[in-house]
Amino acid sequence: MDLVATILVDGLIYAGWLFIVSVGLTLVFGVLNILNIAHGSLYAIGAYASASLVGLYFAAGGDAVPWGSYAALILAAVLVALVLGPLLERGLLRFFYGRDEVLNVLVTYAVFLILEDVMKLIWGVNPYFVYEPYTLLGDVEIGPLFYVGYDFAVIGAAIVVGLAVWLTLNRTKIGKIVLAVIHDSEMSETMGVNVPRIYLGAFMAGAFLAALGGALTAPMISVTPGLGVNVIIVAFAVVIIGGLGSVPGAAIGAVMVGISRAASVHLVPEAELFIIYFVMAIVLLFRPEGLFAKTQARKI
Amino acid sequence: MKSTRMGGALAALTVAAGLAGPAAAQDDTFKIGVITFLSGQAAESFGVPAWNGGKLLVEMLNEGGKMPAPYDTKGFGGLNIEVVVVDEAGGATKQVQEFRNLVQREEVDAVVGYVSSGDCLAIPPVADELKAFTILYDCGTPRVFEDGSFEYVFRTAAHATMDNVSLARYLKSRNFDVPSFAGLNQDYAWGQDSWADFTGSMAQLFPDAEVKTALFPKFGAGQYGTEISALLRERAAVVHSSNWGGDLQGFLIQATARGLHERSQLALAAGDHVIPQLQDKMPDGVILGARGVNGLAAKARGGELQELTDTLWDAYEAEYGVFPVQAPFRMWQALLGLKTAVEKAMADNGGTKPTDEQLAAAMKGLEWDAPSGHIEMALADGHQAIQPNAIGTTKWNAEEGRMELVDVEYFDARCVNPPEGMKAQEWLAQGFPGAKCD
Amino acid sequence: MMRSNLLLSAFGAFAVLAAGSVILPDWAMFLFAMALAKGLVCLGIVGMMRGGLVSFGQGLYYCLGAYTATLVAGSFGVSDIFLLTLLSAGVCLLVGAAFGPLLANYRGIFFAMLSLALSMVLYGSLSKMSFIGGTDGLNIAAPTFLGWAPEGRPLQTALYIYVTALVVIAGTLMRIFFDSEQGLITLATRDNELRVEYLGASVRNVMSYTYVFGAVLGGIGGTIAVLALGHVDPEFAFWTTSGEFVFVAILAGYLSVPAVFVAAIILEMVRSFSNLYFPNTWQLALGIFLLAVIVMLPNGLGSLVRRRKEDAT
Amino acid sequence: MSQSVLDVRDVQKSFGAVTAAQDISVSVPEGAVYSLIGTNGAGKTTFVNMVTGYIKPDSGSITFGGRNITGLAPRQITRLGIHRSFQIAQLCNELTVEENMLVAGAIHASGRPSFLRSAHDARARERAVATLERFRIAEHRHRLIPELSGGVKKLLDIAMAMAGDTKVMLLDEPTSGVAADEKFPIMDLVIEALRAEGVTVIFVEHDMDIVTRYSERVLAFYDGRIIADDAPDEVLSDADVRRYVTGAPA
Repeated sequence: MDLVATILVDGLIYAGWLFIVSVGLTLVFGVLNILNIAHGSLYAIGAYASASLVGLYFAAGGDAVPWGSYAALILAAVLVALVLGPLLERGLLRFFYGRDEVLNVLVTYAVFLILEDVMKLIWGVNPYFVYEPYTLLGDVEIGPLFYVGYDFAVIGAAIVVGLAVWLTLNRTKIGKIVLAVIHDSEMSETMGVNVPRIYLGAFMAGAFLAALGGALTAPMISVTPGLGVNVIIVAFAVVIIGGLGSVPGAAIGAVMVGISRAASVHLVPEAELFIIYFVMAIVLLFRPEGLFAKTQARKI
Repeated sequence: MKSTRMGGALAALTVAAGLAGPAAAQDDTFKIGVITFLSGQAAESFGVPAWNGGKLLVEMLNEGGKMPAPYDTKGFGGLNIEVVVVDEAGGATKQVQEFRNLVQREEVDAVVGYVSSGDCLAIPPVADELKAFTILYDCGTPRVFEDGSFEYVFRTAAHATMDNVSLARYLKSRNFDVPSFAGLNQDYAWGQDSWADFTGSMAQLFPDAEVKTALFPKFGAGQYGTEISALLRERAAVVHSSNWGGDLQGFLIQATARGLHERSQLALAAGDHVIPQLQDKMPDGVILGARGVNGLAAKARGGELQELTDTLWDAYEAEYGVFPVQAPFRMWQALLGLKTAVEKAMADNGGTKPTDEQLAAAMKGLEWDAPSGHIEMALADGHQAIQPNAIGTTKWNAEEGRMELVDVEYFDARCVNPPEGMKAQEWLAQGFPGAKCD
Repeated sequence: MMRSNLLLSAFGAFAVLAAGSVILPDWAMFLFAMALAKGLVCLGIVGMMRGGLVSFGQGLYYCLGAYTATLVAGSFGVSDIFLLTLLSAGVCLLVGAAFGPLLANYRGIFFAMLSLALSMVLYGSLSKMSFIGGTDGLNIAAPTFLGWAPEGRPLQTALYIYVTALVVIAGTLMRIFFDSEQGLITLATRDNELRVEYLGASVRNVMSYTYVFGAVLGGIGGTIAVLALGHVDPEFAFWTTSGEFVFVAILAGYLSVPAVFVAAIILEMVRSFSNLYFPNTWQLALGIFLLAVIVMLPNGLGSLVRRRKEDAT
Repeated sequence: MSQSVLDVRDVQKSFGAVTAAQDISVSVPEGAVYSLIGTNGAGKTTFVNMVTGYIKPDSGSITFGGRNITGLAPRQITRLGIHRSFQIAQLCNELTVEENMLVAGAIHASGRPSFLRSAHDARARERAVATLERFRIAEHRHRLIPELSGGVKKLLDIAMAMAGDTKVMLLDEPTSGVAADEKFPIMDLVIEALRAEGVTVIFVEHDMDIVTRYSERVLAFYDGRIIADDAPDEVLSDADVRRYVTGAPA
């Protein structure tokens, strides 16, 4: 019983993190039809930016109000989105809309390579640490185990992010417009929707979510070069399982991968590396386009 | 015609390739190709500090007289040292290509490099094929000289078996009670081999200890929450990890926040290099090694190597604002070994720049002093070094604001390395025959 | 195009490439050999591109071919390069024939991602198999050529000539395929699957064929690469390896066969020199090069020399 | 009356709540020219799609030359000799007119398409050009598809469908997207070419002048059902047809 509870708690903590890092990827794919490999770089840049910003915050006397460091984390993600979002989308990606999806993957791969070195030029290779926010929330005791309160804050953040994205898409006017663009951008354009602006907005939202993932992760790791490579693979898997472009899909995918991985670590640790591919293979076997894929109409 | 035009393009490329490439080194310079991680995860922990140390040493040698004897002569036997640096990131395929480029295009006189054991396995056959003198300075896998023998390839650092044997011996000699142990290692050859070595050593020294869970999170995973839960539940007396770099730092931050270090004794095979970054976030009482008498353990050792150690230590600290950890020590021992070999070869050949053959002959079975101790090319017919090792326990010195290693145990090279002619795994399985521990 | 012209071009290409064995310095001959071996893999992708699919997982066959050769050489002492090439090609043919019909149901990004997932599964499996070296991989001894066992420069020359011959043969065969009835149907599939189905051809078969060709070429490329390098590791199946193949294919475009190999050589050169001259920012340099190519040559290098309409004349 | 070549019996098809075909039974004699009329959504295209295998009926049977073809894939049905054209011409836009024709030729060349035989060899091209000439579009053969007029695209679409051994041809709105003054010339050309080979023709059409001029028999669709099945004059004067289909005053 206690083992089941542990697996669930561990699985959900991991799922929360997975969801935050993958929801932006699926959103960008849904709207722009671009599978963004540079999502991993944006994650890493978010981590670096938050490490720098939180560092600055404490250097400027933030010790008095340590809670402010959380604001600094989020602010870092906002900054990344504000700077890199327009730069990448307006400056580069918009020239590739309507081109082959796979070609666009290569374009973002090039961006990924470039950003890897740019990060090194800005932040060097030495690690950055920002543990303060990680320990602020104290411990939580569940059965025989201690958890860090921050872990649950990540689950909370994932739920907030998920709800915010879902409500924006389904309950606001702008969201309906975005859904229309996802459905048929040409049609929307003829109906007077400013499609380029929607694209820019969606990409910035995606960049923000990627950076937020990095920013929220930064306190529990050391921020070092090469951070983004591993994230991109798991985020891809989650998004493919859930169905490219589907927000609820990303949530279900994250929970499936999170719980299966936790079960594997506790029960069959040898299989950990495979579990994510295993879940992906099973899902694709029965639902080739992912669990919640948008259906693609055939022409006739 | 498309074929002729593409053919023209091919021909142009061919000619361009023929013309490209700088000229060979002059007779009064000794050109080395250095390969180490400048990007990716290993850059921060190994590649960059190693080359920071290497660059410093090369500058000091080229100036001459900066180092204590016997390293006070200029350059390598009077030859000016010139360096070409290549990034090791990108995999073994790329490294084989770059190696050929260094040797055949850049015409370097020696290659010093390789942190990744995959690269260390891929390079030696090529080095022998090209008859290019090559020093492997860092990588750990014993397979290099156990699976093959090479004429022109030398490894100037002990292989990784030593790290885990030393850990087990430390636990034994300091009378730890180890009814059970568990492990968390990165899921690739390094982590898998380290865990095998550690369990092998423990089976000899603590035959009654129960082996609990062995976790292998993905390399670069970053998130260890689930693994830490599993380790907390297991309540093993000792938790072993050979993680390095960001993976080790992330694991330690998350593990200490959840009190794993209070439930289990942490034993880190290669953990010293994260001390400068973690500082007081590294908990007290962690047992760790530095893959040799490197870093803090070398500084604390004293003895006749103190001057050599201090010279490089102080220069490094002054230049980079941080004390040197294991990686620069291994680079130093490689370069000082190379210097010794070059000068020995020059003494034999009448003072001209040695050929690859002469260098290989000089390097074989060589012994020299480095800040990390006395290095002997004692294994694999004089191609594989053994060196002493040290394990210590962390203790934060709050007054001076720095981490110290206490209860350091120094192990003789022959105590923790297998004897000549015996494979590491056999040596472990047979209970360390021929080990000389004083 | 007339067959005799094609034959003439093939001989010409072989002559130009083979001349490299005399002109090229050692390092460049090796670089060319590797580039040509990888070019074979990319040629397979170009074949699929003609049908409208891009595999992001050709590392699967590159790796499978390399491991097949290494394991056969290691366990049975086979060192003959012809035999090893045949065996790896055969293994990849079987595996490709098994996966081909399955993957042929997918299009666009789904095909790309599924093929990627397959190759990552191989990567993961090999990383776990410590009895065949795990992530560290395995070494393979130098090949022999029908009993002849050269060393040093002759070995490199022999390997280079061998890969050159394979490139010319594979290139010629692929050109014949591209121009054939099946090849034209493939090209039509890229354009309009519905039309092709309603003319009575099976789109799935068309895709399966090109996939299997790609698998075989991937296996041959992997075999030559491992024999040239002397070492294989699971990295052969990693997504970045596959991504590089896709890049070469896109750089080349699907119009011209020789362009594939020119593109492969260019990429190797750019990488090698940027690695040396910008050791700290070579990824940046490579990324900028990639972007520049995609922006300036949207239809690939091949479009410089072979316009669409030329196919018809 | 000659023997029927295509028999559709009691075919039903619904998409969720929408009934697209209800009790459809049709029998088409060999060599006949039938037309299908009805408003948009009446079930004409569904009928064409079911006969050509794009949609599988929920129940009922479709037989062709005595062989049950219900539920076969489009390419299998095509291989048996039932071809079709499309409302929007389905062509390969990156290829020239001649190459499009060569694609059709390659698929229907002797047996399996070859991996070796050039698709562009002299005989194949001769054959392609001959078909193009039959439809009077040979002059456009080196042009790319996007450069062509609507009429030429339609003709090419039909010409490609005629590359095989065609026994039944279903034309889905052959004159839609064609300039008004081109409609009759195109229909003349098409019907003449198809009749010359004894092909059975079924075409979907909105223009009643074309329906009366070219078809022998008319099937009027309404709400998934056939409400009239008779000679053109009879059907067009039928009260239901006037009310639901043509909208002409009663």
